[in-house]
Amino acid sequence: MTKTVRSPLSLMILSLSLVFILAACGGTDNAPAASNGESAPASNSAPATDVLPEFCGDPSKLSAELHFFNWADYMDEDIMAQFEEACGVKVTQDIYSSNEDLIAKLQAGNSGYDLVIPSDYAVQILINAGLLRPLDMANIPNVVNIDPNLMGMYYDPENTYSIPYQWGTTGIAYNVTAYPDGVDSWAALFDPAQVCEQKGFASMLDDERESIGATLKYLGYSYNDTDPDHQAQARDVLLAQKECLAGYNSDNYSQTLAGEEVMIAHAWSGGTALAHGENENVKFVVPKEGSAIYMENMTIPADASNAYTAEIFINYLLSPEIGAQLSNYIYYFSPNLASQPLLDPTYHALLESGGMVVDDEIRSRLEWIKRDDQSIIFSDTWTAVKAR
Amino acid sequence: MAATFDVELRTVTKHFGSFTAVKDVSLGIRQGEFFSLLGPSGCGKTTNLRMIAGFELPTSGSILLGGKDVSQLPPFKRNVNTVFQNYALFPHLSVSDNVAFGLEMKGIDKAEIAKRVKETLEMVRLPDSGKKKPNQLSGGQRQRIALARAIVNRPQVLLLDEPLGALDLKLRKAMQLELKELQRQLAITFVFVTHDQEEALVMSDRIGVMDHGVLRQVGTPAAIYDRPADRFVADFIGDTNFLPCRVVDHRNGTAHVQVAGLTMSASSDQTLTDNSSAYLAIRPEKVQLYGPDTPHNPNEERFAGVIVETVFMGTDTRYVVELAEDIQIVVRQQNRNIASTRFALGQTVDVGWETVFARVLVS
Amino acid sequence: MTQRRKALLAFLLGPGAGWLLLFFLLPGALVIVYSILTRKDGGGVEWIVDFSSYVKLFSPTDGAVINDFMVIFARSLWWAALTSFVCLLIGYPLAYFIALQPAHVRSTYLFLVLIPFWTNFLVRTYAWKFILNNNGLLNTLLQDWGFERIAIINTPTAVLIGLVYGSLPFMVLPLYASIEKLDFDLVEAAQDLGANYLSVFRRIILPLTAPGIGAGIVLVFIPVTGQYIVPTILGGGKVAMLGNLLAQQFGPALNWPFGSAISVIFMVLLMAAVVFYLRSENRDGEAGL
Amino acid sequence: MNERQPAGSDFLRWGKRLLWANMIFSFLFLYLPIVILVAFSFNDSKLGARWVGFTTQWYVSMAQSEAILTAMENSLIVALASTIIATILGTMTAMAMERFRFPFQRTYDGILYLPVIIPDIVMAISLLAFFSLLLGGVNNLLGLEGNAALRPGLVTVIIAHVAFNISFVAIVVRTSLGELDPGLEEAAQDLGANEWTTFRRVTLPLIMPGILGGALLAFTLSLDDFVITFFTTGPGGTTLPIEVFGRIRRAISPEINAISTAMLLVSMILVIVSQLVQRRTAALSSNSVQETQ
Repeated sequence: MTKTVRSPLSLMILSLSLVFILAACGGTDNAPAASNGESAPASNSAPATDVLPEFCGDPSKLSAELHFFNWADYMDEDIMAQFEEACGVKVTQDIYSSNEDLIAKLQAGNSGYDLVIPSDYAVQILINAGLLRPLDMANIPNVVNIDPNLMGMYYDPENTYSIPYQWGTTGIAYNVTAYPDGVDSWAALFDPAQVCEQKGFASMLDDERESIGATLKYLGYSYNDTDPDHQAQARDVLLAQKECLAGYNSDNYSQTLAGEEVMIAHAWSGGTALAHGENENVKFVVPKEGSAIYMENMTIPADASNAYTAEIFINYLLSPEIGAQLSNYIYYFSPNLASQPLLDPTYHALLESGGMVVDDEIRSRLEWIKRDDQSIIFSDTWTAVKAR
Repeated sequence: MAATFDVELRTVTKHFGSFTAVKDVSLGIRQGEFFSLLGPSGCGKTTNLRMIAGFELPTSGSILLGGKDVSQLPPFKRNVNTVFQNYALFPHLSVSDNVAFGLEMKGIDKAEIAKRVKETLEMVRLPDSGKKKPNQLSGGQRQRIALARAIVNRPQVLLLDEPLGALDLKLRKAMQLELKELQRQLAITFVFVTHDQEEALVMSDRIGVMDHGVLRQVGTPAAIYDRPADRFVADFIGDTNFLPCRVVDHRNGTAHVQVAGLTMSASSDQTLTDNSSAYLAIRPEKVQLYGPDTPHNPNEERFAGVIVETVFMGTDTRYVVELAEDIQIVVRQQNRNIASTRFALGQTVDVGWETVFARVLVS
Repeated sequence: MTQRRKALLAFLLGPGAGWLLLFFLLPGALVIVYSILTRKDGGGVEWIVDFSSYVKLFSPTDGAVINDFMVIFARSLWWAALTSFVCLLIGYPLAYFIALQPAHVRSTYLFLVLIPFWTNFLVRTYAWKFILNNNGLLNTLLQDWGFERIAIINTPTAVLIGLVYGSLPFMVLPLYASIEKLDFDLVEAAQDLGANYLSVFRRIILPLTAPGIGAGIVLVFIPVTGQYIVPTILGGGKVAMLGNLLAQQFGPALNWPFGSAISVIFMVLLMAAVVFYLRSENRDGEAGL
Repeated sequence: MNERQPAGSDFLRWGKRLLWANMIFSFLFLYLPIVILVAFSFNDSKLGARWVGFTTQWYVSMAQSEAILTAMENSLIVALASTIIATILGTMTAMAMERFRFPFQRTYDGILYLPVIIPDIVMAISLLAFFSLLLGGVNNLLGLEGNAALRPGLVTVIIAHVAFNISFVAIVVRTSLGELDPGLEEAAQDLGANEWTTFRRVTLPLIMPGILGGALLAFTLSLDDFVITFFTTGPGGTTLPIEVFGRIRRAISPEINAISTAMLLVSMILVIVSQLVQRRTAALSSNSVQETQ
């Protein structure tokens, strides 16, 4: 009788652990499969080699898998499935939630990713650290579809390493029921008298570069000013503002805006578009003092194993149809001019009514967030704001 | 060196850090013997038992079971079983499973196990308790199950670590007899650890008295009682009068000593030195009280004294007699006579004893 | 010890110790090394020895009476202490209640305590935000019943609710473990000796369950000091705790040496507390023998 | 029934009521957010700030998202594998700590507490650096390149989770072992059981509650870990907390509530199954457990 005591439990544990050890190995040990498939695309989903569409490039150079490291909700999963269908390349996507996380992983090396989407300043850091690989533009003919005005930015003047993916602006999101006459200045957030009219219903981005940068703009300085006196001024403005804030929020501000938990918020255009789609009272403005622009870019890590396939996939994303499909899914600003005519009509209407459209005049007031050796002062200022 | 002894300890010493629990103990226990290790708590008797069982390893010396050196063997490779002080019954197993445990370990087939478990439960007179859990039993029942769990294995030696300590007096008395009877039936060597001298005297074939890790004396209950080897043994077992004395002379195991000016004769096994100080030990019940004009017994020495205390104790009466200043002796007299003939407080009496019962002990 | 015992010890201790050495101590030692290296702009470290991170940690900060970092340290410790206290206040009677139940329902209660913790912490914390928001469940109900709505979100109260919520089972489980093995005969013995309920609790039950209280406090206090999600979501991110400071240094600031230095000091502090706790526990144990 | 209780009185009844009230309050407190998130997983609003209407579309879109399904699968693999390994190693460690004396034991005791007190982010960063060194070294040594090279992934995540979970399990199991009468183990050895049989037949069944407690704690911690997982994982190794953390950057969508509800269900089923198995085992090992006295 005692023999039977042990067996069910120990058998269960034994079999469970076996299953999961096997599964765990299967989950990561895809390297052999991938290397086998390097000479020929995976057979089951892909058509025969000779009939692959032209955009799939040279089938003999395609890998079976592509490891894509991206922001969350920043890619239509259907597009990855369509690409697999057409070219036989399985795109696996993993997600990160800050540039710094991405930088840390690439810096450690051997990350295994073939395609990553860093923001502007992060591209610069990665280039300087030698962590990106020059793109072979011969494989990316669709780059001509990109708005020339968005090419050649400071962080990669020749677009050697990066091609724009999506972009946006920073500004103020407000609720027209609280601001019937609209908002046009940072003073609405930084003048204590004005912000305290919305005491407990105003929020700032929880981002040291954005919030201090906006304050610096309000004070008439550059978004990137590292002068200690100017930083001290900005700190005092932020501390004075703090008691009237609901808080600092750079995560679900679109939700608090739509739910009217806050009536005015320091926000990014992308999230505000989302909020406006849900609650049309939420509008966006780039303040007259000026604000910041950001751009996410497609880049290939220096140690990527499947660079060619990544370039083919970049080219695929830049085609007018796929570009439009992407914009219709994520509702950010697309740099893809060729896709504009194919966009969902509501896309433009939404950006229009939400006040998110960027014309040349607005564009002239926007500044890139840049990072250099002095930028560390932003962290100290931010610590002071949060500590006190 | 064939198996003259079932259990043999050869110059066994055990240190725990800087503490010496057992010091240079040598001991042989014969097959089928009921042997008790007796001593106050902390004397090393339990450590000795645990070394025989294999729970502790001797720091030096060796332990032999049936003539085979087992000093370094783990407990499960020794053919001994233990009845633990707190019984150590497995709370998650039923009574039968507890009793069957050791047999299962030997890989005996199930039918045989069932049979022997049943037999053994009957032997300890708890035939219907098999399905119960240990915590459903009373203390005495648990004690029997612990015993059953050990004897069912027919070990070469059964070790018992104060197994009766947790039982009430009446139950303990009954169990003492039962244990003794069981041992006779099974003819297994029992090594029994106890601090209760009476228990040891009642049950044992031989007793080993321990103190501070040292084995003081080994012998039959009568030998230990009547001829204690040293002052500790005399003191620990039974009551004893210790009269401080000076050795006058000694020869062939007989000595003359001076106790406060009185010269007394006594026997001794110890090495004595003339003119050294020692104690004369005499058990209260060996001392006889006499009225002033009782005839003299030639084997006895007699001394005059005054009764300074009497306590009636039922079967006997305890008197304290002052022989000289600061020299008092306790005397126990059986109450065979009617009350009127008993001695009274303040009465002058003679005390006398046979010299063989008086022992000179140096230490 | 015999060879056999030694081999057994090596078998038992070896795999765990090897694992910890290779995948915890060795990497952990890197943090100590990082803390005395030079910051590399853009993340990571330059392999040049530099103690400036420690200097910075203890230097006065501009425009403040007390160094900002020390304020954050002190705040974290204060919040951790407050959370432990409230968890103890709710958790002790809960654990006591569970321990009084019949054996077969006790494990059900314990699972009920644990089950909420199998949803993502972030999601649970956001659920509290739904409840406490200005237009959230609580205020909607209050308004429906004709009360004023109360501003609770983005206040210290909301943070405390979130912290207590996130830590409660870590208090209840060890408390339950020690109350469950409490010998209730002792309670009767004390009552027999004339102790009233309050003094029975204070003189008998409390001291006997002290190890559980200690373990619970260790398990609640330590993680709370490193918390950064709750203050951000429920407190509006208005005040930083140690966890925020660390996340900032390894994140946006990309100042790995400074982040490492903060961790080193923080861990030395906590380790001292744990050693003190273990010592006192051992002493109790010996006294009990 | 063995309702243990000190002698009754008015005071006691009053105290019992207080205990009941606290219990009800505690469970309301614990389950209110869970009820909210389950309810909102059926809310027909993308941003889910207000109740709009009933829908099951979030479950449909969840079930259709390969990313979410992969993440759920990864989370369960990591949590189960790391729990099993950590429970075994942690129990062995606890046995060694509780039943043996060895040099530097106090120091090792302290080291066991370190993973409990180290902030997540610190352990994460140090493991990131360490695994990159380790895997890089192995790749160089074996000449592995390109897609054949060893990469961080679920295996490295499991290794990292085991590293912090060993301590939690060891601490919990030690408590159980400490309360176990060592005499029972001696009794088993005395009856001829060797060390392994003694463990299997006596120690294990008696400390099983402690081991289960430790395993549950490990499972909970592993399932919820974001920071260490993120920094030790690699391509194809996204777990649910990473997915959720990333998505929350934009909004906490009802889809996330749907995922959470689903995970809650999966975990509960796992526990119920393990409970049932345990009950069945207990029932087999003995006739129903009754306690008297």
